[in-house]
Amino acid sequence: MRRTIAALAAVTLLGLAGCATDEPAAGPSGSASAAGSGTGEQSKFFVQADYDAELALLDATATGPADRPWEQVLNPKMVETAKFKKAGPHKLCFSNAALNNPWRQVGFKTMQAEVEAQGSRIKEFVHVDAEGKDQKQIADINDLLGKGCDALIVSPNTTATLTPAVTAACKAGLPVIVFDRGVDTPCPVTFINPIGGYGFGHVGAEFVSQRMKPGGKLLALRILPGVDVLETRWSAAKVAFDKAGVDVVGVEFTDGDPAKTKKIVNDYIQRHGTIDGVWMDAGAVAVAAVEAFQDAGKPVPPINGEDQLDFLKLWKDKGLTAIAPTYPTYQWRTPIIAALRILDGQPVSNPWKLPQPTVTQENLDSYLDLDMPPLHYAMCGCTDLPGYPQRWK
Amino acid sequence: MSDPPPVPLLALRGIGKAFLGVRVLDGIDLDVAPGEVHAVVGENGAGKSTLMKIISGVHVPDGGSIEFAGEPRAFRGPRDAQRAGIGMIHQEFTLLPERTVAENVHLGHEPVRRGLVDRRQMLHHTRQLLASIGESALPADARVSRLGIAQQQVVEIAKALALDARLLIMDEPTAALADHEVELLYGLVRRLQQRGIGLLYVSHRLTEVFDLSDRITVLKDGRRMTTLRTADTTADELVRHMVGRELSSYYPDRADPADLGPARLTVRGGGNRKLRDVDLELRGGEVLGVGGLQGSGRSALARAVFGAAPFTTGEVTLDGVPVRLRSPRAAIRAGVAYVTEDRKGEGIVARQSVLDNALLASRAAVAARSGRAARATRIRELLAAVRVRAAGDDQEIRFLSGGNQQKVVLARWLMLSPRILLFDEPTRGIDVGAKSAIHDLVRRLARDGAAVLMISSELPELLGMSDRIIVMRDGRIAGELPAGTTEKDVVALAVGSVEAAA
Amino acid sequence: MQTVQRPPLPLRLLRVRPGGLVPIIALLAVLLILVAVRQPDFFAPPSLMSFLGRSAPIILLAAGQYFVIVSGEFDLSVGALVTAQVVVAARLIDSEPAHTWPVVLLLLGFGALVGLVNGLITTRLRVPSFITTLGMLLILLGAVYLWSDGAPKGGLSDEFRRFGRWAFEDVPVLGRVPYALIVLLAFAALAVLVARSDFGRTLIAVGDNPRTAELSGVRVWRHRTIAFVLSGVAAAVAAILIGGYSGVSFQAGAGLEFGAITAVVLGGVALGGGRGSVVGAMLGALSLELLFALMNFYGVSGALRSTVQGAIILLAVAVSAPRSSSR
Amino acid sequence: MRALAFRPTRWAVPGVFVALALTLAIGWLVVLIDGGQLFNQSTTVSLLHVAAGLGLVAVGQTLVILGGSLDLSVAYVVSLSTLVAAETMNGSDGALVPAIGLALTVSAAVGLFNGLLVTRLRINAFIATLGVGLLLKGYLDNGYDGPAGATSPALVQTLGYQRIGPVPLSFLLLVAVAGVVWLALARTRFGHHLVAVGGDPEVARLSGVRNDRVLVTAHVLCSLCAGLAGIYLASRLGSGAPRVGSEGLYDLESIAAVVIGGTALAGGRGGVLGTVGGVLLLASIDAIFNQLEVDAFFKQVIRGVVIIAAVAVYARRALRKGAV
Repeated sequence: MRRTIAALAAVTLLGLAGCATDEPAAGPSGSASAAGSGTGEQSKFFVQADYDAELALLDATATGPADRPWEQVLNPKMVETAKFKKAGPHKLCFSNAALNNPWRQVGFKTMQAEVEAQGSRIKEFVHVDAEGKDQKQIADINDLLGKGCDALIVSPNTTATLTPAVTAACKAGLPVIVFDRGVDTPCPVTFINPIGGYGFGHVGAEFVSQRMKPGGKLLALRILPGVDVLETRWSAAKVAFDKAGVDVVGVEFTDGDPAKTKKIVNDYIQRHGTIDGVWMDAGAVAVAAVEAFQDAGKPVPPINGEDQLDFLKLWKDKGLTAIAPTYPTYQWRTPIIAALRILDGQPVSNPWKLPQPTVTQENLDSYLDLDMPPLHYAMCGCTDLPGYPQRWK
Repeated sequence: MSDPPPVPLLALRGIGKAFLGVRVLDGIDLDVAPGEVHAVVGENGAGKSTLMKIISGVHVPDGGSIEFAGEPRAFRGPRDAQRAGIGMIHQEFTLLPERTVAENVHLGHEPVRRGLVDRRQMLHHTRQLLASIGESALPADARVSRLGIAQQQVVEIAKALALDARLLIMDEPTAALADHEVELLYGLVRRLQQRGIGLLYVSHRLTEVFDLSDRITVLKDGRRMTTLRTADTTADELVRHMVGRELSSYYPDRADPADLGPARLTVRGGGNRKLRDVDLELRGGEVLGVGGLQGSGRSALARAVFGAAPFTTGEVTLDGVPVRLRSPRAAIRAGVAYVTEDRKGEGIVARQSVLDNALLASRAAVAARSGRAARATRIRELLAAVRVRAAGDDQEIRFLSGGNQQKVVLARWLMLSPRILLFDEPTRGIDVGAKSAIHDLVRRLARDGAAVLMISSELPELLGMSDRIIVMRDGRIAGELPAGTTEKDVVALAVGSVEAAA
Repeated sequence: MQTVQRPPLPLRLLRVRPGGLVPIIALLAVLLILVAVRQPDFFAPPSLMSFLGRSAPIILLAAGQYFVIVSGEFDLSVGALVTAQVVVAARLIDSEPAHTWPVVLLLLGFGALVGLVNGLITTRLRVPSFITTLGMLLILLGAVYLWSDGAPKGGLSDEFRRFGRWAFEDVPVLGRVPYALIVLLAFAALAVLVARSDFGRTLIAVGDNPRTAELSGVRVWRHRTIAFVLSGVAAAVAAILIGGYSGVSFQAGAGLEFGAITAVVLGGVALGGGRGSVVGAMLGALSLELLFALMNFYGVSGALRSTVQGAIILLAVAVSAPRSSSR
Repeated sequence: MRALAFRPTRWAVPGVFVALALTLAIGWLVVLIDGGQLFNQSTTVSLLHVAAGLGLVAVGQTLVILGGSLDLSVAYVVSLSTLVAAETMNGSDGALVPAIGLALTVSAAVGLFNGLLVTRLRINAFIATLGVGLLLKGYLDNGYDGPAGATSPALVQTLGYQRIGPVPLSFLLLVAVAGVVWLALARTRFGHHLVAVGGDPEVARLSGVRNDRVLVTAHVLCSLCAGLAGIYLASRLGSGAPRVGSEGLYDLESIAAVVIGGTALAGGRGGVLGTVGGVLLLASIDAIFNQLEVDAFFKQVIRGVVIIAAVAVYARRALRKGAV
């Protein structure tokens, strides 16, 4: 409640100040500097156990076809699904959090291709886009329950807030498959996602903190607050930085806006003379960050991006010191596969942990495909799917 | 001066008021007895409306005392005055077209039962009110936008009476009414009188004043000239008190018929929603006065010629050339200028500088090819010529006095050296000094060959300025009078003695 | 004209007149001082140049928005327009240098067209511009996402990006002068000329009192429509610079409409029209950008920025424009 | 003709309901052809849930717009309210009542602040509420990095998911609130005065209305409605969500719903019935396109067109009335 009172105070204070002085401008910024510089207190999303588990998974070996990572599983824990056995062809329903960024676009195209690849086994595939609105996705799920789906696939918009709806879906008796982001309930038959945020954040942070000069200044660029996938990435990176004693001079939110990113980086170069390392919780604005250094005539410090082709290309052309942990889009294939297995009554692993490859200097060339559009994700695992490559162009 | 009645309903003593340092009212005394109709007359700018607004609590006086129903009062807002029992009918309607009659009548004091507005009571009371003023035909639950002007005026009156007012102020109540509608108002006023309600009746129309009032107070330049018993006075005496003939000598000499040019503007069978078969000829060098009551079609005539509300029938020629002036822009480019009646709403651009205001029309209507430097010097000359007083031509015009604002508007048109000038109440709300200056200007323009059409409800001005006078009534030209005609002739034509008697 | 009690020039300059430049210049000065305290080398030519260069788009948008607002309207569609333009450009150019110039021209035309539509719907169909441009915002974003299936396609050629990204190297004294800055200066000069022109002056009159303007021969609807077109073109230029500066993305124009309106209001232009100067509007935009840079320098957490922005707006407006009505 | 001419305003059915009926009819047909079923239980429920959230905000927005003002801060008030409610409840039913009370109080306070900025400081409503919105946004971004608190289970079960037949409790809440506001507009002094202030402030003043007081009240009520929407969303989401308001575009969508409902943006004309119609129209478009699995982006285009078209139609009507 302190927060609320603070809010009231702030609002009224600013109100009074409205006819008085410049104070409020100073007020918030003062209190903010704590959050602004240094890594600040650990995110409340941080769960030590999960962290340890994920880091362990990084070195685990996957079971399943080596050439089909989307079917592989790390440390499988099989669950019975006989009760869901059902004669095909099936009607699969998918409640999608949003389609508002390239990652989800590539992923969804991959999923559609997978559905196509399954051919006659799927008689209908219903897709509903929640447009990034929690309340709409809740309504969507409820809506889908009335459509006689054989299985429900959910990619939640927000973990906590979608939990009630997913629980309700489980109660409805049809197999529920959650992927990408999780929910705070064990009721889904399986939760599919790659190793996850801690792994992503850790790999990037480790690399950058090792390669940057000791005692150097590091700038952390984040997309948004409050998205658990991103939160875990950051909290893992935090641990790594604190361990390595890296001086994190700033943690800024870019809203995934390249212009904003360049301005921020530019100002930080201004303010600190030099930035020796850049860590980011998603690749969307990696290119912009690199450009900021180039435009400022500074060497590009060790940096991490993601498996988006524009970054990989820049990396190769400019010979950056970089790494690209990934959050593979091939995970969008898995829910379809899982759904069909469940409807066949075959056991599936829950959680279904997918391997999470990292693009490094060594394997860079194997992922860099110059024929695909710049915002395409190398880790789509879609080369064998119908309609490749046009569908993704 | 007549002795005040025994128990005055309203007693004003030494009321004074100044706006931005300009004295508009000075030491006004006034009494109204219950059941009395007390007329207040005076030229425009004499301070009538201000006085009424003070009594109804809209303005707070700088000095003097208000006593209402025996107790001293200091109204802090319209609300107070209404609660005290003073109703006011403003010059412009104060009705919401989207709301019903009942809602309008009770706005600000809706009857409430158990926390809710009591619609039934509201309708009932409204019907009572309407009935009490003999208007039971008017539907209390009709939307005001569906009513005619006359009916709306009735609603205004009902609204003013709703808080069972004991004193009712009517500021130009007939201003918006067509002649036949005025009749209805007469009846109303008499009925109110019988109910012992005191009335303050402000009007330009002497006929009305004499028909209705018991006593008449004359204001001039913010002072009370006199108060007379209607029975004991005559129109001539009244007019003398109002204007004082001496002013007429100030008017510039008329044009010599010899040097009047050919017809510059002719209208044949012109008509539109507000005008019918208007035939008109305006010659270069002459000032054609247009008389008539408000709403008689005077302004409509000017607007029709200027293309703001164009003629839908008939033809117009300029200097013999047939023209169709469908928009102000077209008219301006054809050499027509129009000085509007509502200076604040249609004449000036309040927050812009004197210079921008003066250049508005030139910038809008004619290409700047003339060379902007040349234009700048020219406008400065003109502003000087019309003697605008301002703290520099970059001063915002809203800070200027009405007279100076009007001069700037004039300069705006002079920039275009128009062939035809239409003046609509050019000296309304302007101090005497500026008035005569503007009169001189108008005449000078005519001498330089322009054709001037001047609308005025100030008879002395109309008579003093015009070479010829046409009088409008109900959208028609009721008749034409030569220079040197009398006020009576004009009024007779304006009110249409025939109908007035009926 | 007789001039009465006219104060000497310096005094007149100091006189705080609503819509005047004094408040915004004061605000700008305060911000500059704060920067100087924290980040003296900000004023070193290179960094100053790059700052001005990157601020060019929002300044241009503010200039465009000025014309719309001073005529008594709103343009909420500029942000969406910028996004649309950048994405369209990327897809049409598709990293093909030869397409650069045709596409640039096309963008300018597209911007003008959108402005024209906004203007005509507002003036002819009498739809409040708030609604018109809000609808246009939804339409543009929806359409462009639809057209590119949700992810920007193709790419911008280096020729295209040059405008927003490259600079004239080793200019004496200044060091690097971004092309964006040149573009800005050119268009700013243009904007000032337009604002000073007969059109510009009468446009303010339209915003102040349309009736008077109409009766003085101004074609009000035409003026307002042109204002929208100007805003559209400004958005096009801004889009070219932004696309150049940071490449293609759907975030390119996010929130710029409110940024521009805020800047204009900071610059002392009255919402509802009839008051303010284009210079003020552009200075307003500059202060806003400076404010954000300042917050980076002082390490204000990204999250708190909007609070500071909100406070500044409310303060500035409460202080400088106490006359604006509640409409 | 005369009889018709004198038909009191409040009986007139807002045109939006005609549009709504048409949309539903056409939508039903198209969906049917597409092999779906528009009016099945679950779809209807979803539709009404979506309507409930937006509706509560829009009903409040109607009040300020009627008064000639505007509120762009509602989206953040919604988010704030979800957090205040959820954090106070903290998962226990015990704190239910105080939590709701507190959430509404906070919302009302914001409304009061808005109102004072608009009336006392005479700041243009657009910029004032935009500024306040930014203040709140900063506070939320800074103070929260994700959903916080937990809504009391009781509330989740009732307001969040309970329904009577196809009608969710939350929609009944909307109906109730709309009813109250309708009553307030039609049958209270405040309502009459508000419409007057929106229609013509000068006339209102001359008629003895206290304009400022009325406008401030309107702003407080508007924020209260937003707060209520927040409480509903908290019960729907099971926790407080710092970005639910802005993600939901409640600021612009509520204004859109209001104007589609026939309320004039300039104030003085319109009503809450139309707004509810507008909300249902937007929600129906949502539902229909969901059924047809039409691309969300296309839907957005349609929305834009609908908004402009609707207002254009009303503008035409107003024009014709003026001509008569």
